[in-house]
Amino acid sequence: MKKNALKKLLRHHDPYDHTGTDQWFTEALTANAAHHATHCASYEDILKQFECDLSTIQTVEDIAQIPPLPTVYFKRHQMHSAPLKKMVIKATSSGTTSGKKSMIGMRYKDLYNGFKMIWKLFKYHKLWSLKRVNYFIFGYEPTKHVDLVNMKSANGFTYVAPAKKRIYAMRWDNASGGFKVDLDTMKEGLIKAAKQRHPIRTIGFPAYTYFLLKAMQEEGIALQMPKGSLVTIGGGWKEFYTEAVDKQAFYDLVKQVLGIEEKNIIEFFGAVEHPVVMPDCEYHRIHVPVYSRVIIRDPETLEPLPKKAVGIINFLSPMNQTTPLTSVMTDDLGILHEGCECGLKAPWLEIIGRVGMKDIATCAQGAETLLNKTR
Amino acid sequence: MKKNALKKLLRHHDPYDHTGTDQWFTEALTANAAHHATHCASYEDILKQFECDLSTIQTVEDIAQIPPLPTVYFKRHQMHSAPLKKMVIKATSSGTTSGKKSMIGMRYKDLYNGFKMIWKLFKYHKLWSLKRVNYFIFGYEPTKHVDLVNMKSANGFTYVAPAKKRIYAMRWDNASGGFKVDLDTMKEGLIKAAKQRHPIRTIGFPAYTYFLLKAMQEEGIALQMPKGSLVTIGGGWKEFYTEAVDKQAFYDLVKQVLGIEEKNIIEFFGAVEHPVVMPDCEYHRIHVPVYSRVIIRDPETLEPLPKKAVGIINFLSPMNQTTPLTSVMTDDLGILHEGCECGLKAPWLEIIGRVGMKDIATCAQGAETLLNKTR
Amino acid sequence: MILYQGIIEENSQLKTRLASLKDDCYETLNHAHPLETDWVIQACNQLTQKIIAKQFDHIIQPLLTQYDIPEAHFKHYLKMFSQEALEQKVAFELNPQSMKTTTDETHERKLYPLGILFHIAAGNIDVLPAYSVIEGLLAGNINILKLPTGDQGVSVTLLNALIQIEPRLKPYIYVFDVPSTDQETLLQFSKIADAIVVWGGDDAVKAARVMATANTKIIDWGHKLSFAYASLDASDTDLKALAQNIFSTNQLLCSSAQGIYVDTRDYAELDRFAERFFNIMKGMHADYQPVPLGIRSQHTLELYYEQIIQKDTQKTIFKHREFSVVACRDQRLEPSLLFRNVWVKTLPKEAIINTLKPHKNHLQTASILASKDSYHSYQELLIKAGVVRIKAPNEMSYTHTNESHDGMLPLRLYTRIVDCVVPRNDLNHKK
Amino acid sequence: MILYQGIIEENSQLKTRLASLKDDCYETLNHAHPLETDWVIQACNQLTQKIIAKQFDHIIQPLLTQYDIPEAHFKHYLKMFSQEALEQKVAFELNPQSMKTTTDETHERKLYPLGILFHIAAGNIDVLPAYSVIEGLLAGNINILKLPTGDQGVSVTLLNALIQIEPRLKPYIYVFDVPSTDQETLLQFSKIADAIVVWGGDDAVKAARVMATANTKIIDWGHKLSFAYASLDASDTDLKALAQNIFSTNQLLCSSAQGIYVDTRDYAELDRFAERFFNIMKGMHADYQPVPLGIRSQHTLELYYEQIIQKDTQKTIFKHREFSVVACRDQRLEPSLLFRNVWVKTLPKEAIINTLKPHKNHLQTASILASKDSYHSYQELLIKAGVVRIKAPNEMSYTHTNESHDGMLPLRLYTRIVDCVVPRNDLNHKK
Repeated sequence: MKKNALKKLLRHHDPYDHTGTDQWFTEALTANAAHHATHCASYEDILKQFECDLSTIQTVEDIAQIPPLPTVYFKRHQMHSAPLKKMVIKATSSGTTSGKKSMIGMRYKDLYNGFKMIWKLFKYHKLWSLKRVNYFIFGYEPTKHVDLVNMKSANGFTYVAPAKKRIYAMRWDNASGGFKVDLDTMKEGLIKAAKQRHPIRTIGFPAYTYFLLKAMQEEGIALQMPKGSLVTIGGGWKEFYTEAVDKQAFYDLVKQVLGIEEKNIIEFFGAVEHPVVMPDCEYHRIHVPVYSRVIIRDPETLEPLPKKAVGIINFLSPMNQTTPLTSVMTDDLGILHEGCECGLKAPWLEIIGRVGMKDIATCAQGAETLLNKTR
Repeated sequence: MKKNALKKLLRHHDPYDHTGTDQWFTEALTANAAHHATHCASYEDILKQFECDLSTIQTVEDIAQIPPLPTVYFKRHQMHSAPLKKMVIKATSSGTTSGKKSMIGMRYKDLYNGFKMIWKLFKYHKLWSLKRVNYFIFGYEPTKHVDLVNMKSANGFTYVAPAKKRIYAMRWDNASGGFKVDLDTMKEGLIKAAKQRHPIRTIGFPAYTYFLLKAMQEEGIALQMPKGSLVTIGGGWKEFYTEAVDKQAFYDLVKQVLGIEEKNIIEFFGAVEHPVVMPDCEYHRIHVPVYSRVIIRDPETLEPLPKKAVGIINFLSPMNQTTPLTSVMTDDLGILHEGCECGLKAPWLEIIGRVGMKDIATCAQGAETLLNKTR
Repeated sequence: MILYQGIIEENSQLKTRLASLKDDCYETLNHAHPLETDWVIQACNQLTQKIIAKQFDHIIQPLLTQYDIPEAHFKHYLKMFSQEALEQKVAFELNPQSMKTTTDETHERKLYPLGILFHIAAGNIDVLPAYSVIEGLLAGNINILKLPTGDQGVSVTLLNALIQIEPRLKPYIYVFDVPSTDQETLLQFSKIADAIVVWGGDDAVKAARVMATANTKIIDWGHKLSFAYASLDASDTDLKALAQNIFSTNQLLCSSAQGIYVDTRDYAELDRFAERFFNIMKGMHADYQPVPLGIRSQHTLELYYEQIIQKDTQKTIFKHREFSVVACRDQRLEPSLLFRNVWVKTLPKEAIINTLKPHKNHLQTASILASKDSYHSYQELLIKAGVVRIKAPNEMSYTHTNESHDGMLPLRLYTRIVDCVVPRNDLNHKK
Repeated sequence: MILYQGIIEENSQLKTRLASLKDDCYETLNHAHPLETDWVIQACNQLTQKIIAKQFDHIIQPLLTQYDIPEAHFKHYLKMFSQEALEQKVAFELNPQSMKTTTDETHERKLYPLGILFHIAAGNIDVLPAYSVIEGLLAGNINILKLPTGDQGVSVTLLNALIQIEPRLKPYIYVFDVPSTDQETLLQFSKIADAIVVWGGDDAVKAARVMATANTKIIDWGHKLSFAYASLDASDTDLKALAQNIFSTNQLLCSSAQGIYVDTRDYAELDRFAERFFNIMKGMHADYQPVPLGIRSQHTLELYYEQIIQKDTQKTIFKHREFSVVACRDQRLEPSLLFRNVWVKTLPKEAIINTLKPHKNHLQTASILASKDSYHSYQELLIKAGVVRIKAPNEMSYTHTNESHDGMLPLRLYTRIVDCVVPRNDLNHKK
């Protein structure tokens, strides 16, 4: 019976209708937790350690009782409810200095459910299209050499509208055995695309997109992309933090260099440890889709906080049955808001930043390394 | 007319008959010097600088007038009487610490003459055979990756008798991109060969041969190789010097481990900068073949010395028409002797050692490097 | 920002300046009046006066706030740059009298600067890069300074202020803002320099060693670890003093206590000790400005993680909103989570050397919290293990007059002794 | 050969001894009586007496012959190990009095050994490895010595003789005969050691830097270059004195003159100067034992090569059977061909710093052959360029009492200053 809850959740017509899906979500979530507890002994141990009795979780208010696993746990332990060989995608999070990476698995079932989720969400955001587009991917060219979730998702995204051409910013270089950034080819491609009738879509790391556009701006390039062109960004917000690019400045830059309006810039918020994609609304707010619930927790006590309070972001989702991502505690601080000019009633998430002081300064030997490890 | 001198020299029936070939040698040598002077401007300059008039060289006593080029010259300068692309073999000498190598070229003509020389010499030493043998090569496996004269000569030598099998001590390793020493395979091969009826021939660096046999001796291995088996060594005497292996100890070791008699151990003396191969006699003396003349020069004045005196070894030969090896001053000290129990009348060469004190000790910075460079 | 012979410039001038740097340094050696220690001392003294007179509050005050440095501490540090303190430092470290040979008049021995120093500064405290240059100047050297990543301009401001006071320092100070990744430029600096003075973590030290040619000296002031050593009968007074160090430095300094080693083998006793220290911290934390929310959140997460894996580690965790004490079951010397998160570990006296000696040059300060009878034997063992400073618990991060730096005298390392024969002509005797 | 706590063993014991080395060193730190400088001094003094009494002639005499060291020089070196000389060395280098702070009784400052030194010896002179260990002992350290390749056993004999005299030195001396290629073993030594003391060429220094972890200090005594600087009016007396250094050291020492820089721009003058020096050498060479035939042959070849390429280099070559002087057209500081082959190059006074400073820490000794009026300005420029010893021409390789080593004091580098608070209990005052 509870298994049907996830199906119902995925079948629900409005991907932002929380009220209408709270119960299904709760049921799907406890079923997901139970599934992992059955197949993954260490997950079961943790439920026990925190005295979490799944049967007492009845309403959406109760889901906070499921002990969240911190992302650092996934980085330091491998934890799966399915054998490795059954996984079709083994996603690893990138960008940690210490080299520690989260290992997240997905099976066909998860992929299929994920597709249903994306179908609904993209439909809502009018991203599906039959018109052929030129893709500019600020990410890695697909290759057998590397296994990065960003690469997979960026490439998968090029099927949302049929591709005329795909140009990658990071291309595999056999000589060096690594990726090389090739922004020149991107630039030339963009200049050419502006003269054609096919819309373009850019995809990928905001930092690279920004660097290229900034360089083009300095060269005095101002293009007008074909109607229907989109700039999509996502997959790695850390770069954005450290470059401290003001979002509005970025939107203005896109408008000036590519002639694409702010409303046609779409950001996707996501995390390797959370199996739900979150496109922003036209006001660039990250509304939580029904496949996910967000709890903001007290930075000192980890107790759930009310709306508008700053705390650690805790994602909950029943979408992955391979790795226990049921309730995941991120390293990010955020605020959950209600009400948005775009009309969506689903709460929206404001990201404040990463825990830990940025550019922390210390001379205690080894501490830098340690701090990096925990980020 | 003079060109015929070299032909006559090569056609002479006795490769150790100096008296009978002195005049042809002298003519061939001056012709060779004239050839290089015509085709290589810097060689012509050197002849001029040393006021060497080739026309005054009439008898073998006069050949000392041709200015010898020190080997260091070939290491620091490229000097050829033919364009590089015409060369079929570009031999480089190995083993210098500083990385400086002599570049010696050979054309088809040189190779052909070289073959005629080897035909005569090997015939004299009864090395040609129609019986198939197992080759154990203490040298490099042939590969496109490296260009070492030792490798080429060792491999070429495996055609002197038809090969049943070839086992190499140094095999190319694709993983590391370099050669790896594999003495175990050699050892097993030798043990196996002792049980077969085909004779063996070992070829190559004396040091490696010695190490392997020593190791086998320590394991108590004593084999009896099939009749007609030969141990041939050569191509790199430096290793022998530093390990200070007494030659007799080496012969005894071969007898003990492989059951091969001392008279079936043949050493080849040679140098990259001298195009003549010198097999030793049954008393292990290096007799100078008619294709070569040796002058021992005063270590202080470079004037020619009489027999029995210690001095720097100067090789003269008309065998190479590509690089001016006409008269080459080696870095070795030696003595020229006359008379040998083997009956050969050709003088024989005793090698004393390399110039420069061995294991020279200094703390003046950079001096080590410098000293290595000149060796 | 670039500071080049008294001129402040944009980073875009790097290439131009790099091209002339070597020649300009050599020109100074050739023709400038050799740098006199007194110029530097007077300039520092005057700058100190100006700072006391609040002329530099616009840069000093934000620093004090950022690093939560009490005004009193700052005043103490400032005193290190007074004429009296610097004169004392030079006299103690260089001790020119000691160079005199009384036994032989045919030889002279004198200290000379190494010549040109290349300082690779670390980013932990913003005045340190300037301090390193001042030490280089006191020893008479030309100084090339690579600013740490994220430098906020304090060093350039201070060094430029010195030049304003004493323009003769101009050709002795060069500051560049080059990223650590620009190895090519760093290699150029190091080729010019007689010595690289490298501050920073192991990676920075190692990188300098790999980069520099053999004829470039490397003087490294690597990151260090400090800790407290306590017997079970440590007094409350001492524990409070230690907590004071931990609260006031946030454990960010090389000399801050990262944790407490306790002379026991008994985990139950260790846990009781940890709880006792936890309670002492609880009684004091209100006196200190709280650490930023981001940091607190990070600790909450880290300790929550520790809680999840507690079955495996058997650690006992005492957590307060603002700080924590964790009693561990291992003896490894390691940095704490910083910002008032203290580890407590067993370390019986007999195991001190074998446990700590492998950390050798990483060790710096220890405070000993013990009664009089055991104090000295602890001290001897800790010193043998490699500790170079034994301090009172509340003074672990307090620098005393004429203290060595990590066991060495910087000015000595920045100079060389030159032995000269007195030529016959001058001596008027000897064959 | 291995010397391990007073036991001489075969190299085959390496693995066994390596396995226990760290624990044995730590055991010494834990329980042995700290090494007293006086033990070392007394032992060295007694050993010196025995050597004077010819008890070690079987190893000493072959060395003197091999390196052509005059008996008088050897006696001079021997004096360096007398009680008086060593006491002077310790007093000068460590100068314990200078550690006393008069201003503050709340703090103590004392010198301690670093702990464990790993000496990587070079093979140039056979007693040097033992000398390095003795310096380590004088500073109170445990010493691990890696013998140079081709070591003939002199170091082990001498160090073992020291132990025979003073058995308390046993746990402070470990000698291993490990080839430089056995990086894994060397790494193990360096992990145990507080500092690597590396002797040898640039490659050895660089290898140590690359090998060592960041918390292992590296103290390098790299190879150096020395030379003479002469004005055209240099006296025959000075030139003869210089030739004496060249003949007697064969230019093999760091302090031997490799060549002569002449204060001129004129090649004709340079050639005349070279010929003059050549003639002076010619008048003296008969007084010295000839160099070995192999070496002479090598020079003959090298100079024959120079003759062939003379068109390009324009060098003027003065060659004698036993020595040579070559007047070059470049200014590069470089080793000579050694064994009495001297280069002569132009180096006008104004170019001294720009030409020599790039060699920075490779520079060691210079002798100045000039009249009184220019002598001091030459000296100042040479020192600024990085030279650390200015010697009389015949005394370039002569070590004076209390001389620094390449500008540094070894015992200082082998020790650390420890700053200790005097605990309240002991002090009986202060809050």
